[in-house]
Amino acid sequence: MATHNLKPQTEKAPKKKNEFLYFALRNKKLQIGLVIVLLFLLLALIGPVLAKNEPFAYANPQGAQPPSSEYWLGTTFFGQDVFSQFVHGLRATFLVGVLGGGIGTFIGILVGFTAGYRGGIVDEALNVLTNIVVVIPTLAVLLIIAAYLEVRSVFTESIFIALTAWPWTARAIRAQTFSLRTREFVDLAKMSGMKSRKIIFGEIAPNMMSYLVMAFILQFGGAILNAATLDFIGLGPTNAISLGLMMQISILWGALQFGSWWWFIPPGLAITAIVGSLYIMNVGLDEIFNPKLREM
Amino acid sequence: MKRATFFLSILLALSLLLSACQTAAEPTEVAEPVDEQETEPVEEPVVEAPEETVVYDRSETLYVSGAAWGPASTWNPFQPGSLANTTGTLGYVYETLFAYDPMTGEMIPWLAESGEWVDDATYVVTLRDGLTWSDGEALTADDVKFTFDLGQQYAALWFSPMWNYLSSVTADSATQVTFAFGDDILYQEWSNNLYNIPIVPEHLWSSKTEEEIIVGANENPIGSGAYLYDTHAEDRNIWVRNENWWGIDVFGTPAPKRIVDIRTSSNNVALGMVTMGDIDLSNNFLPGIAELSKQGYVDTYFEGPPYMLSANTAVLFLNTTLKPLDDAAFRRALAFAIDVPSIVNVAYAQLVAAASPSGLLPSLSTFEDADVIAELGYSFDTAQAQQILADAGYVDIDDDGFVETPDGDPIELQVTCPSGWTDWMAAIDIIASSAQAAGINVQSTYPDYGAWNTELQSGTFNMTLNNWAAMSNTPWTLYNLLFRHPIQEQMQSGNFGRYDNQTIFDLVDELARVPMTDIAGMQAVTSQIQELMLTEMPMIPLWYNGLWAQFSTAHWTNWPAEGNADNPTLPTTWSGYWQLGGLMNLINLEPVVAE
Amino acid sequence: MSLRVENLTVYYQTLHGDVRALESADFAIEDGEIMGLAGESGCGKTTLGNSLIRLTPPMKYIQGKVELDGEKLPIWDMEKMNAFRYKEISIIPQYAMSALNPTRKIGKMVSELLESRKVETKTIMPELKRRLDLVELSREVLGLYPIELSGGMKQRMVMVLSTLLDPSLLIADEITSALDVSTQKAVAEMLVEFRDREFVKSMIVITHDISILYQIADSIMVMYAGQLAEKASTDVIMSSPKHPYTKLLISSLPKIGVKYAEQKLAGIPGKPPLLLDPPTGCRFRERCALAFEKCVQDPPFLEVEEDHYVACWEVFEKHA
Amino acid sequence: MKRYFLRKLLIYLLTFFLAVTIDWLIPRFMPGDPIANMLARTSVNSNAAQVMYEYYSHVFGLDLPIWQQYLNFWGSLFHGDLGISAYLFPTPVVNVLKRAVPYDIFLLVPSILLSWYVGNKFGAFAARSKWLDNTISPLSYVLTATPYMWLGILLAWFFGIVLRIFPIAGAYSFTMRPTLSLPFIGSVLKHWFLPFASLFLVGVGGQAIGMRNMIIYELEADYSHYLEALGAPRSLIRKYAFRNAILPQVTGLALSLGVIVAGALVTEVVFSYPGIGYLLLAAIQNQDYFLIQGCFLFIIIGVLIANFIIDIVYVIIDPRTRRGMTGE
Repeated sequence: MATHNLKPQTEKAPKKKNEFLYFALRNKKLQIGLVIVLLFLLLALIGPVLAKNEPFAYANPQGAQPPSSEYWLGTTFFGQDVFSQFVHGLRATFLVGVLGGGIGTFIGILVGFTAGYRGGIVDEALNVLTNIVVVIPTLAVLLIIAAYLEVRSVFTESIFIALTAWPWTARAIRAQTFSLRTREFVDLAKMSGMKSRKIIFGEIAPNMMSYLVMAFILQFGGAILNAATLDFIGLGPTNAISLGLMMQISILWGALQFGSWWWFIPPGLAITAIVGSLYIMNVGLDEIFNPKLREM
Repeated sequence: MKRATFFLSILLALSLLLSACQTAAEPTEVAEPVDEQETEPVEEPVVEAPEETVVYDRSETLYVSGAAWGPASTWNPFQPGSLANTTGTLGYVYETLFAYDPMTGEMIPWLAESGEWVDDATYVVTLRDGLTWSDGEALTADDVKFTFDLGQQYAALWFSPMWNYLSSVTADSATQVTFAFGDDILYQEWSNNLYNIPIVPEHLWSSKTEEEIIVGANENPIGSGAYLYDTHAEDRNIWVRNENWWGIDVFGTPAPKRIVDIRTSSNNVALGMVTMGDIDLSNNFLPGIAELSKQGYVDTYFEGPPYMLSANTAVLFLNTTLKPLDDAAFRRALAFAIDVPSIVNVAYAQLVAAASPSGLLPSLSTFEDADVIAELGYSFDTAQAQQILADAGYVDIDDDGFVETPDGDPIELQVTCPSGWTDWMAAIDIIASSAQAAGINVQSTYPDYGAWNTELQSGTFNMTLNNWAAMSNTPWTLYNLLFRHPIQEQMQSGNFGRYDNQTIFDLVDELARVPMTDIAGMQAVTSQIQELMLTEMPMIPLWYNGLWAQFSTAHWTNWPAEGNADNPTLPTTWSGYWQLGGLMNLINLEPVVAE
Repeated sequence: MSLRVENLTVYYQTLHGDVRALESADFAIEDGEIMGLAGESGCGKTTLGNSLIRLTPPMKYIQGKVELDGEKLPIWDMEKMNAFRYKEISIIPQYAMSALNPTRKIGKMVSELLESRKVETKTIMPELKRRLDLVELSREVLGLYPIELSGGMKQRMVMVLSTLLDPSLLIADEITSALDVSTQKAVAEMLVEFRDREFVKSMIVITHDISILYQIADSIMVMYAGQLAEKASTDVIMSSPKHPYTKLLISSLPKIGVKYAEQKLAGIPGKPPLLLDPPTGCRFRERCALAFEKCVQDPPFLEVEEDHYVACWEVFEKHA
Repeated sequence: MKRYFLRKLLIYLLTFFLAVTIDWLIPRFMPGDPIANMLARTSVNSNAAQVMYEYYSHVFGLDLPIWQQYLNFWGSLFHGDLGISAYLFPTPVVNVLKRAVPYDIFLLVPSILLSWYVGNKFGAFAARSKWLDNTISPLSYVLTATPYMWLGILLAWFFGIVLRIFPIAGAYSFTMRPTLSLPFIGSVLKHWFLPFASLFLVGVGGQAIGMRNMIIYELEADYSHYLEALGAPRSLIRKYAFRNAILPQVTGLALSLGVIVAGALVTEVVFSYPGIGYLLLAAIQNQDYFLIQGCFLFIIIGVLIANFIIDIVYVIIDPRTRRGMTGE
């Protein structure tokens, strides 16, 4: 620890929360990212209400048409309302993000904590497991699993994404737990004979909140990207619209050749914007939680 | 860091070289038949044709696409249809005794000069003179006998069941073969087989093992046809004209010196290439062709809707083992409820035509009973559908907008098609919504192809689309698919709805036994079948899938088109269509002479 | 007069406001003097040490001037200071264990550093070797990576490196705290040796551990909560400290070698005030038994006896 | 160090075993019947269909008891025999893979190495000043956030459809036969460029970010502060920081391999570039067990080998592990 890792800060432990707020309100990156994500979230929530047509309804007899006052994002080759598909797709995207990201983070935390906290054999075992899952290329597994699932819902998709995405979270958490578990307050807790679960969640977890939040955000983004890829290959949910699926269909139906940019640009753009903002939010948070980066 | 960049460039060059050589060495990579010994390595194309320049001469090369489903893997002419990624194995290389012209409905003598029934149980084929294999050997009656005998020898060959009624094949002379038959001869199947069984050279095939014959890859096929195997890669098969093809004097010389059969990964690739004139003939199903055709980017058979000839019938199979689909009235109501016009106009943007209730292709309209159709036929009519439902006691009890069964059970049916088959997905969406409009709760779902196929064959679906009956010279082909029997655990190739009705089964078998020449006899049976079919509605013919064909006149002209008398053929490269006039099309094409 | 510090004030910038870690420090160090700088952790010792050589954000120069051998040090200017660093003023940091680039052979790192300071490695090599011998490091270490050295070895390596250019002032920050008692002693004695051999003119030895200072320091300066409390020769501080805080410090001085960081001044009730907007006046007064109304004013740091500086109203009263 | 390698090796072996088993399991316990798909559409009467079905099942060894299939799988695996492809029947899977692999090497190796190199340079550059940081970093974040296929689509659309300067499908022109001639190589490169570009760009983003963060971390490390205190110039300090930051970046590369491979899969799909990814998709769509297993195995083995190479490289460049400490 460099000397100027402020003494007052360590002293101000109780004030942590409002300190967080304090920095948060001053961190451009966090704000920009948050705003963008929230905008899309809002769109996902109210969009379907605004949409005049069902995503799959053949609204426009003229087939593919550029954006207009009638169809805000134009229509697909079949005259389906792109806007409607887009907003419904957004919903699916956020759902996957929350479910997949959430579950992934949870597993990661569980494994990471236990490994880091217990150490010894448990650690070794979990470590091996982690390394194995890390090495196996996620998408390849997802492809195969997805390919053989008869009925695929957003939910199952999320689960499988989560099952392959947790390792690096586990690693980060493990490392953190390691360093934390050697701190005095844990020893104290130990001496006062607390249950280890209690120690983990009562003592260590709070000190790692920042990590958990950031881990979740990254998982969230990762899940969205993975889902998009699966959907694009046509292995996503078979009975729901999604941004990836939109891209796939637009390509299959010659959107490129007919120059129907309004069909394949929005979905990808949305994904990029959301995931990008998530990442940038993450940097913001990192700066907030980690004073070292603040000076940069 | 300098080193890094240097190292990198080396690697680049290396991997480039690697893949280039790899592709160059392609043909040697071709699979061996399942057992490893006797590997006759294929000559490197460059070596094989040294005068060949790197870039093919456009003016004598025909680029086609839409026939191959995947990379070429087998040149075995006996391979079942869905494996025939190498279109032309049967057609370019191997030939049949007869061809069939769906335009005129006539059998065209091909290897055979003539063939006739000397009596009810004896069929005599006379071969043309001077038939040769591409290796110079003569093609004789012995080859024909050898080929047909294989069916007797190996049950796993698709045409083997023919031997249930075929009793012997004898080569009377170099050019004459006599087929002797036993009891209940399936004349229809026989005539169908005449233009589907490829004749293979005895002098090369007699040494093959059973496995090689049935499932062998047979690379470097030696046939009698108009084209020779040149080379192939992941995404293309290349054929060169057989300059001493026996047929040149008989039919004329095929125009393209070389045919590059491109396998496009996805429709959009083909679409791009055909609009840019990089592909001369695309048999892919391409969205929006109607539009492009109007704008003159591509040509199609018809100037206006449906633009395409009809290739096969898309039929909605109903699982007749389930309530309420086991009720004929309900099925009929469904037939009226489905909004076929929208399918044609929206899902296909007018690229297809609505199907006749008989399910028969226009080319077989002779076998349609107009009166029966007029009396029992159906068309999109929601009110009518609702009427039928009401009469049959299907009413909406809990007013959720959907009817319940007469005994009050709610109805919820799934209509399926493979996920990713976008045109069909669109179609079943319309089926579902229009059925709902009539008060029948139908939902559309898209399982994966595999899952769908399993449901289809094991009969666990409710309603699903299928179009597996190939274009044919006889209505029997379709009805044989629709009413495939006996009903088994797995229905692999027909009657997926497991409609069990002995009367109609007997009729189909009876039809099979009517000689092809006895048109009236056939019509008698078909009209009975149609009457039963339309009253029972075990499945619902909806529309004709098109013989997708869009072509560019940038490099080749005189394409088949409505009213083009100079080329009355099918503009297709699909497997199984070469004997249906596809090859004649190649002969009729004319290169654009660059001035 | 080697070092003269006048009214030096350095704060830490935090978004809550300034943390007043060093409040108007006035003191001087004679040539050849080893001055110990003592006080509880967080009292500003290190701040003082750093501000003399490497004043980086969030540290903020407020005011005051620093003269070294009569030359004014531009401590507020990272770039200008480079001219003086290493050559005039150098430091053995607290973190000596991790002060060496882990992925460079020590010898290579040294020469790269020297070259960057426009010093011919060749010319200085012999001297370097001599000094390695002096601190009993085999010359092989130059061919090794830091990870291959023990903690003590690294410590000594850093000492040699930091003093290689014979700076006028050396700041030794907590250099013993990471070591076991026996090595502590050795290291401490080396510091003295360095001074005697005039590798360095004068020294500021920052430590928790007064016992060490007792062994090596000529004078001791005690800090409390960012303010100078008292400075005098070691004996005086030990025998007759004046500032109440120093008194407590000395009285509660346990057996040799125990560090204050560990037992939080058991004797003294209460904790030091937060340096974020601290109370004006003597910052010790809350804990001071003798505190009286005057203590609400800032006490100056006055020489009450020869070379004996104190900042305490109570003391002034006495001498008045 | 020995222990370190043995440990790694053990993990890799375990991974391999597990992967192979999963690989073998998944298809067999999921719905769908490859033979049925293969014989679908062959319109012969029911009995004949049955005969054919049995015949083919036998050819594929699917008529054996499960446990025996598993053992045979391992057995033939060690003879480099991955069975026969159903979709490319009767081509042995190995041959199918052999044709695809070069394209993957050709696509992956350059894009990985280049993006790693360039990305690190950029990242280090970004860490120089707030200004650079605020321009380069956001860009990098957007790049990593871009779904591979979307970037691919955009490139294809812009360069392929709008500008018409790059082909958007295949590995070389349809009008050419493979020879080692200039025009052919040119055509190969032209087809290679766009897929390469989309992999490269996304990669650069990720690497840049990684490096940027590492550098900032290293610049705050004790040895950096010490050098500052001794008046060392910024250039030297930054040089050291970069050297130290590179190491975690190497391990980072190993971890990101899986993602990159995944990216390659979809990119190949977008540009119908005949590599493993493209093959795998086709295999899946055609329910080709054996081909799927082959592709998956190949990917696994590839990634494992790559990881191992990286481990070795790491040991070589990092003195701490090289001098006999374990690099964990």
